[in-house]
Amino acid sequence: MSDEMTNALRLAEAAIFAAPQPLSTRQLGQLLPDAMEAEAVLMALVDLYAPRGVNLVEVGGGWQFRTAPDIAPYLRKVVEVPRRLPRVAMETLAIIAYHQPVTRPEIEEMRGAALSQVTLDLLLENGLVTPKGRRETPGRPTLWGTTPAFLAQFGLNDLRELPKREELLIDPTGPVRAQAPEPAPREEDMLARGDETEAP
Amino acid sequence: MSDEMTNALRLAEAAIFAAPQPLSTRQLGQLLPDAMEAEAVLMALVDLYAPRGVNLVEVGGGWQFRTAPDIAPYLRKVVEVPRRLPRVAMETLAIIAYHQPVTRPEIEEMRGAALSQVTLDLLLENGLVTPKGRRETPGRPTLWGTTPAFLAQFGLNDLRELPKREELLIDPTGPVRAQAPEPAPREEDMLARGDETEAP
Amino acid sequence: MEVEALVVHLEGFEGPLDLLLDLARAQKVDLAKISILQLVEQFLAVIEGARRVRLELAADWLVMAAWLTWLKSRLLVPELGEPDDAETAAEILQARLMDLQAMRQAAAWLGQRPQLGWDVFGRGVLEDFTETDRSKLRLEMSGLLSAYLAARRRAGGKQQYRPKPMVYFSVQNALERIGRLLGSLPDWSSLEQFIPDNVGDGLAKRAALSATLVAGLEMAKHGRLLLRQDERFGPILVRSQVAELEGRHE
Repeated sequence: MSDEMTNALRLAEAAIFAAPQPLSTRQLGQLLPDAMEAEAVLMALVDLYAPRGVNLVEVGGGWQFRTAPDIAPYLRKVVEVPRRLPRVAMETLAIIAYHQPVTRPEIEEMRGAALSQVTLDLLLENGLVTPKGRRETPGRPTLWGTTPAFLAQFGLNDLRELPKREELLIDPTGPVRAQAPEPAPREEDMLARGDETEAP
Repeated sequence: MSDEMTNALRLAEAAIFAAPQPLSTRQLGQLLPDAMEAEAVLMALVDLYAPRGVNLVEVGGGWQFRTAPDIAPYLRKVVEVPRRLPRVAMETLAIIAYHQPVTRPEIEEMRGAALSQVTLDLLLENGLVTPKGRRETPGRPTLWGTTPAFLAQFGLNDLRELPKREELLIDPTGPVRAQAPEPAPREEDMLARGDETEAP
Repeated sequence: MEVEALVVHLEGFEGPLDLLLDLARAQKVDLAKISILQLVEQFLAVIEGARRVRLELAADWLVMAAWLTWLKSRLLVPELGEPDDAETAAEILQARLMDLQAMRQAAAWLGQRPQLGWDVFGRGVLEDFTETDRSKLRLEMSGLLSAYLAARRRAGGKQQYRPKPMVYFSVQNALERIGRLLGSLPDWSSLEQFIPDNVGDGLAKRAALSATLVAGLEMAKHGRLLLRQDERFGPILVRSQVAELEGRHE
């Protein structure tokens, strides 16, 4: 490896380590000497850290170091872990993520049940949702949307990384496979993922 | 390197990375498989990270990752947090802007409060106001006016770009008129009305 | 015992739509192909079972049950109403179930991702390389203008206009005065005579006149005096009721 690359890697890893938020490729580019391409440095860094206990991942529109997922059980002894979000909160969060900006009555209509203050508070406390102005209709209801912390929390780079609604509708419990009009490869992916997660 | 050592290093680096406080050798020892000596793992990790942009260092009775000292200067970032002028200074500045050239007693009269030297000094230090000669009256009081820096601060090309006083909904004569002791015309009005309606 | 279990079961659901979705999924077919009729019957059976044990079922469950009963009747006997109605309603129900199903899948998808703070961890300690530069000023036009307004208003506010309190001859005063003077007037006398001389002119005088008139009317109502006006806009005359009675006796 060239000295230039070694230095660029050192600088990049230090910058990403030190940044309180994910560091974007552009921000990194500004730190690096002109000749170095941020993209190439990042790819090298990802490879370098892939086998290690700390990995470099792309989240929330930037790059951040995260502990390797397989180590989590051991780390929970050292790091305090908050309680997982209950199902109601996860469903509400999904509705907000997919339908934002969305009002509380709209969320309630989609879930067919009232949204408790506890649930909303929980999402707010975790910084996952935030008010996004008001709808200019009578009563001017508050509109809700997800935050950058939501992306960071779930390791998403972008809201577009959420699976499409059509992909979600494929019900792994039903004989849908043959009927779905989706292009085959993606469907297979989704089904595979769906099968893993669908724990009734 | 043995698989066992590789895993111990992964676990140790993840734990030190994620821990909110420096991780002590003893804490690390509790995380590692019995056979592994924490001391040895730490030394290996120190060596591993020594040439990198992030180093493992012993601080406050434990171990922590820190940005390599030679890289820190590149990461230093200056954040400008502009000050705001105190309310009193803002009011004084506004009065000077609208009424220049104006004497200190006039400012005090318009604000309805004494003007402290501290406030005037603050405006002078920031180059927002400047003396503009003296008024040729007894005592020859200094006249104050705004500077080009004042215009630049507010993005004005010209003092005439300030909104007109009349547009600001101040009625400068308002309080004075209200001060008049006898609302005579109004009383006449009432009497006239009384005449029409009062039919004994 | 079995019915008790059913109630507990019902409370495990997040509202009627949640139960409906669960029932629909139990049909083991694509949500788009479920039998709405079968679904409705199952739902109503569950609600009926729950009601047998406990009447106080939450309102939204009963509203849903009522709506589904209507839907069932239309689906069974479409010629009763406009068949389109029932079809549309069934489609809406289906669409809502599919929406909820999609969102549930989305929640599951999110839930299985490694979550920050649970499954993966960020750096526990942050180094701060930022330095704060407070040498610059932040000034905004809005601040300048509001400061100007505040200063001018305050200066103006120090010379606030306060009207002189006006003390008028009140009805209470008039009642007292008429009561006191009435005995000394044996015959009809003008009401205006009861107005004190010192009330002043203009508004005060008129206020006193009104107060005296009101007091006079009040006292006449209680039978303490008589009022008389011989012609329109003529003077109002007063006489004590006692004087009147005595006059009659004479």
